[in-house]
Amino acid sequence: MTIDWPILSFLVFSPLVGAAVLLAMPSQRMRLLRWTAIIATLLPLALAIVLYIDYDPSKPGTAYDEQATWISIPLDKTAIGGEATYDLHFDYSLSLDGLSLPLVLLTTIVASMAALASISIRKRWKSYYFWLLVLECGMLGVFLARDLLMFFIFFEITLIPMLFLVGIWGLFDRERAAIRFLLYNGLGSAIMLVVFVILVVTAGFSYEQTAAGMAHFGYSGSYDVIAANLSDPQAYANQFSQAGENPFYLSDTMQTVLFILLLIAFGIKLPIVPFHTWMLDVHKEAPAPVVMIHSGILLKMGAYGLIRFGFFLFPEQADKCSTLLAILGLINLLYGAVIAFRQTELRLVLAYSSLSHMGIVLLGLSALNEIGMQGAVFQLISHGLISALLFLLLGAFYERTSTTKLDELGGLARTMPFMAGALLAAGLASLGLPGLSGFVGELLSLLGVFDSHRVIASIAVVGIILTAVYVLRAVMGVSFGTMHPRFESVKDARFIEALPIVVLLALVVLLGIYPAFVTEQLHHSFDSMLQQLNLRVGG
Amino acid sequence: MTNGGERVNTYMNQYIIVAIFILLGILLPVAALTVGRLLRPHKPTDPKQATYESGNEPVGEGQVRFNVRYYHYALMFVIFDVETVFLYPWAVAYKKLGLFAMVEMLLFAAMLVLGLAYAWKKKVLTWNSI
Amino acid sequence: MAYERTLQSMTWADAGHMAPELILIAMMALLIIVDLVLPRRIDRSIIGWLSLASLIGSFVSVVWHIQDQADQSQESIALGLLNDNYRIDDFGAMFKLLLLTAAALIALWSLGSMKRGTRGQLDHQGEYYYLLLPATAGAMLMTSTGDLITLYTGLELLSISTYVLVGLRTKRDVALQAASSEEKVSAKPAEAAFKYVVTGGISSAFILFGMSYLYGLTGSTHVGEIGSMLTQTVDSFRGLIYMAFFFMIAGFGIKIAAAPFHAWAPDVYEGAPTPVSAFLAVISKAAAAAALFRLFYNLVFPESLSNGNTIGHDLFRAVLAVAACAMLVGTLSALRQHNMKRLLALSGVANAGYLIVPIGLSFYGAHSNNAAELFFYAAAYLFMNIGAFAVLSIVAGARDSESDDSVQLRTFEGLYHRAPWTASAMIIFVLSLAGLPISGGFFGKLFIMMGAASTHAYWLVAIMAGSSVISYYVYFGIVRQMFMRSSGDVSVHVPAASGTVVWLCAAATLVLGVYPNGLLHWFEHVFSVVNDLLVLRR
Amino acid sequence: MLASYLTMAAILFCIGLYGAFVKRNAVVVLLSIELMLNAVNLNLVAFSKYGMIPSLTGQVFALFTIAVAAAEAAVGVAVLIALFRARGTVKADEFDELRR
Amino acid sequence: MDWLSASPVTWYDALFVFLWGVVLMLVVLGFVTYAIYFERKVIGWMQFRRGPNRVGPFGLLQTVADILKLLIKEDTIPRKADRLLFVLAPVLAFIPSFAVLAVIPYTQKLYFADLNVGLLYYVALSGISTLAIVLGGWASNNKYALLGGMRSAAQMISYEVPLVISVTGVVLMSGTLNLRGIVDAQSGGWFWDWNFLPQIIGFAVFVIAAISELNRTPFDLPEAESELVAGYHVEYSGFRFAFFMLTEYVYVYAIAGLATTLFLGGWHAPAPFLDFIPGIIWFALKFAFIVFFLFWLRATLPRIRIDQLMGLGWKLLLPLSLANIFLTALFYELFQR
Repeated sequence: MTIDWPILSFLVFSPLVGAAVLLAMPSQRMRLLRWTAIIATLLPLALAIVLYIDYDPSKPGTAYDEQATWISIPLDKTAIGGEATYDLHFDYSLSLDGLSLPLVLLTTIVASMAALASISIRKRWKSYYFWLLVLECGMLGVFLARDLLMFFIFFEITLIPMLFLVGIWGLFDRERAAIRFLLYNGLGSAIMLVVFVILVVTAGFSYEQTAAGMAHFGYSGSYDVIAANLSDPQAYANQFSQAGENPFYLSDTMQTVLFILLLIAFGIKLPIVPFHTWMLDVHKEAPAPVVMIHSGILLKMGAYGLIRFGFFLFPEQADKCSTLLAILGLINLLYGAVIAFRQTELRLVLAYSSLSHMGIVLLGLSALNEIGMQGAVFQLISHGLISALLFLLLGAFYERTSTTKLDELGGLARTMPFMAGALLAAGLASLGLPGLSGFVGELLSLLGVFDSHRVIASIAVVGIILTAVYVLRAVMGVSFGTMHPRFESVKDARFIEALPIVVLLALVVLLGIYPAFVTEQLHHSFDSMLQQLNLRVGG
Repeated sequence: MTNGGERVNTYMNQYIIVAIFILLGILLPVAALTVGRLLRPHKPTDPKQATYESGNEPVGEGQVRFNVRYYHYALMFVIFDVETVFLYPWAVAYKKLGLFAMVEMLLFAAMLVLGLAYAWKKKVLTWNSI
Repeated sequence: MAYERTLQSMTWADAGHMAPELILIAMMALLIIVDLVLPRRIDRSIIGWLSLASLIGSFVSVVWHIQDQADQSQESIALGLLNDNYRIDDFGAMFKLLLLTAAALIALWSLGSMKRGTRGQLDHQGEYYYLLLPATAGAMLMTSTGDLITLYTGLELLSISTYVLVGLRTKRDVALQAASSEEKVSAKPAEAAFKYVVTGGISSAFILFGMSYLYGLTGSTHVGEIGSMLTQTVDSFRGLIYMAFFFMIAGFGIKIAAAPFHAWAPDVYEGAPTPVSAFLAVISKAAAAAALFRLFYNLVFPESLSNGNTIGHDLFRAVLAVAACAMLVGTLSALRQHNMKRLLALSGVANAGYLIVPIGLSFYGAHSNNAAELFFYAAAYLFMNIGAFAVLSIVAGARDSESDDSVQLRTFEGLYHRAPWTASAMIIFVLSLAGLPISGGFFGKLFIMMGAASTHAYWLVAIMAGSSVISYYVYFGIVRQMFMRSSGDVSVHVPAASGTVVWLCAAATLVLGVYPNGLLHWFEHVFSVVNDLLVLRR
Repeated sequence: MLASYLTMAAILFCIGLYGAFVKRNAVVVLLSIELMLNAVNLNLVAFSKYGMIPSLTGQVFALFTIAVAAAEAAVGVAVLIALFRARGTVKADEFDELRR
Repeated sequence: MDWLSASPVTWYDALFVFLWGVVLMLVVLGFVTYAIYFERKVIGWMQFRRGPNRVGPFGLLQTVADILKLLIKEDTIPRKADRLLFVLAPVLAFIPSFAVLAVIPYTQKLYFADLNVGLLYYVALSGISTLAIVLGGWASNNKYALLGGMRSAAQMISYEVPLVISVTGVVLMSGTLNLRGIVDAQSGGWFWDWNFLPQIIGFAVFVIAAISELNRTPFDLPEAESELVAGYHVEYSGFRFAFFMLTEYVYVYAIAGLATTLFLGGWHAPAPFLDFIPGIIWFALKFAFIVFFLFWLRATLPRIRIDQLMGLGWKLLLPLSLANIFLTALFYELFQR
């Protein structure tokens, strides 16, 4: 089936339609606003499902590729002589491949679930849902954009809604959390922007002879052009010049610098350990549905960017740094696990667990082989679902008990059997119980790493064990043990709460028993990159 | 006046005359006052050296704060006096310049007259007290 | 090489070409008379509307000129009036459009925020409106000069008019003055004006001092001639040439309020009536930047091309250093600022840094659209800054407690609850100022960064990005006040004219952010470096 | 000859600059600025006679400078008068109301 | 005389000019001495008095005696005065008054400096005297003196503007600022070729403004005894006071010379057939007439009020003088082009 209408644009901007409708509504009608928002998130979900079903990995990319000239500025020609045409080119370019597809689906799912879970929001519903939908638009754009500028813009677009969502609807110290979020991520995206700008004016430069004998020069922000130029030894970017008369040359050192800058930029988002403090604040202060999105999707954007721009564009440099990456991943994994073990608050346990799991992603990536990469991406998806589920539950508990302290919570399985059960299941998935999605991601990642960094992989296993310990400690502590008397009367989940729980849980199980659901799609995306790598490193 | 260099020199020489006149202007008072010093008596007393105030004891500072109006006039003067810097060269060259130059100068003067009218209307030109 | 200036008088045709400026000046004269003749009781808004109309008229005549040129020939030819003292070319025309837009917006907004009977009303309403015109004309003059004398004249016409504008008192100032029981009464506008006069005077002196050396070395004040002469004399007078240009950079730095020459800006902006602050922030900066651009392009660039001489490169680097300094100092010092006007002034300092980056970037095959970068950023800055100032005046206008000077950051407290639409517009301006997409400010910065990167000034790219990030904190403070604080008690009344300006600016900022192509395409279509920027004597 | 003019002008300029920054009396500050502008005029006129390429332009420039400087001084004094009326002093370091 | 036209200038040349300068100075001093005498006589005569008639024949030595008196009179400087400025002021007042005389031409041959910007030079230098008067008023540290000084400064700057603008018409007609050139441009044989008729408005403004610049009646407010005791020189005595006085009369000389040059055709005879009489005589006659005119006014007109004075200057003379320029230019465009 071929879809000949711009489905990707529809997908990306459909949340905005909902947002626009919301704006027109009276701000006091809470139910109306809520249902509109939920429906608005279902729209992209439906589109994403259609895409997922329709996408055929055997002929990647061709069907879903939307391009239009967005910005095309003619550079001044009289200054140079007027024999050629020059322009600066940024495209409106959306494209789908095996890497983005699962993430898009994940985004739509988690966003819908978050919208459903937003019943705990008590004030200013209109703005809340508005920003939520804008956020979704930004996230979808990030995964689909195939132009550097587009990517950057969507990346930035996610900042503003998050700023408001954390800053207005968060807990007590919300403003501080919001500003830290903004500053850290702003720093990350600024670094990213620097790299992108440099890429556009070097690797983005291309030269072609047009039909009429006129030459055409231009800078392009297109991902494909840049990727092609970087991998093409004949391109300007790779032409070393003695006297520096080639302004487009990107030296090896420069490329490494760019890769490391990208690592930092996306590492802040991911987050990699020294840059993770902002993320704890957000986890601690933001309202539960926002944390679902944050932990479930926003962190994945970092990993996605790292893969797409770091690994795909600079495979050689990634290879050079792979040990460093692996060590970073290991540190993330162990540090997160150890600190999580010592936390007394469920929120923070889960926050550090996110950190720890992102370490696994990094480890998988550092393997630089197909299995490791697949593991990493699978881990992204799986953790997206699991952490969304965990924070959803956390929010539900918090709403009922007004606390997330481990020593105050306890024995909730008695009054809330359904939710406690779900929590247990999610916890088990998180610690990597076979049959649930977490297991597949961790297994594949570690298998990949074993191929390239044996020692590190061995140590990582320790981290996995630690994970099991802290997750069980937390989950058991909440569900079983002695119950505080004031929790006697709390009620179990309502339908509207149970729905997302069930959906997410089902997906976790589905991925656990049928991982090919994702890996099938991923398969083709990594091919070209690994080929490239082998070509350059091996040859 | 045979060549340019000499003309320039003659031109400069006229200023030597001016300088001599200024010198004379300085010399006369200096000489006269010096001569006067030899001739006149010098017997200062306190009452003689007191500030004159119609025979009364001087009250307060002698350098009293004067009306701000004087500044207004100074401002007006600065503006209009500088106008002449442009008027004179224009007038000298007028016969070579033609009608448009007149229009230009008319505009220039009109601006200034506008300023004058403004000051007039804002009662800057009206003198009251002191 | 010395040439005798032939006496060249102005002709009617020349007057036609100078119509945009002449309209403004003539209307100013007319309005002065109208103001003098009208009885006191009549509201001076009429003068405001008339001066708005003349700004629009001037705008139309510039557009007409561009169109006329386009009709006549494929490549528009620049005209040099009065011995090339005055250049009618597309570079100038474009910037004139920008300046006139800004001035018109400011005039319109003033009609709302300084309405008779409000606390924003000026003591001298008539003067305010008709002084906007010569100030704008001076700025326009600066953008199309081919000669140092003309440049200086334009600069001073702008400066002197703004000195007066800064010193105008509003009813609020008078009320504050009456209310304060201290011996020293409030004199903020006058104080600001005095500070501006002093710094402005110093800056003119610097610029002139630099110019005088350039004249001495080349025997001409015509920029094209100086440029070509400099390449010849450069070896023998290195020191003097450096000195001349450093003085000029410093002088223009003061005018543009780029750090380290920015110390006056917060004080002056704070004391001046808010629309005047916006005028200084936008029009003065843009005009000075355009003038500096043309100057550098004509004077320094030819020299930097010739091999072996490095003065040009050093000077470009000096401009970049000032730019970098301005960005960093502006943002860093804005961090601790709680007074909105001062905050916007410091943000203006940072933006001045961005604005002058294209001037310092070298110009070669791989990077040739410095002018477009400058123009686009100036346009984006215009809308976001005027918008932000207009919102500030609306918010401050709502507050009438007499002991408070009402431009503190906390005035914005809970603005979203009091005036959601205004707050939303402010969000757009703040995003644009911070350089976040999708806004004109973002693209402006992006293009400048691209320019810097393509000339391999990576350090500058890093500073630009870094200062943007720091500025997030600054601007977040405003957002925090507006959206995350509970409602303030004072209701906000949005005057129709001010509201219109806010929304026009917001819309323009968004349009520049979503579709920057339009403006840039147009600019590149009309403008060509050789014809419109180089002042060659024919 | 030229060098002495230039030196003189530079000295005047520096004195003016010093005065503009250091002097406490606002009138003196304005005077200092005028001094700087006059230093420029001296430069211009000297260059127009003894410069690399002597030309009349320098004198024309000086005329413009004088006129504009006069206007600037007029506005400066006017502003100072307004300030004096409000504050009752011309001491520049007592103009400290802003930034408080 | 074609002074110093040879170059380079030798010390001998300079000494020569210097000596001629001294001669001029003596002439001027003589003029001042007898102008004062003459003034008193004229006024006396107009008021049916005799004027000075005791010292010397017909009282001719009266002024000499007055000067001698001033010379040997004790010179007091008030304790609170700013000594340096106090001493400087009269000197500063006198220097420009004498220096302006350098540019006034007496005949085709008899002149001192032949500046091509002579008129501008005159205007520029004469402005300095204002400064001296303010200085004197300020340095005295006396309320009367200060107010008198400020008043006279206000008056002088107010009338300087119409004065300099009123002569622009003359400049326009002759196309030069050189005073000899201006006189030459008035040659035509008949007196109606002189500037005063074509430039009648300019001439009127010039005369009025000039009288005011001279601080003479009816514009002698700075020295209005009844209001200000004595004006800016209230604290001055002896020869310092004499120098202020001297300055005033030297300016009378200068203005009379200037008016003759600018408007009355300088050394030209009023009719061609009178050309046989030497130019110097004509010059002297015209000069004397103007001087007499000044004295005549003093005897005839009352002093006007200060508000009237300032109003007259700014509201009438200034617009009138500006209009005069453009009328002249327009006339030139219409009829002479």
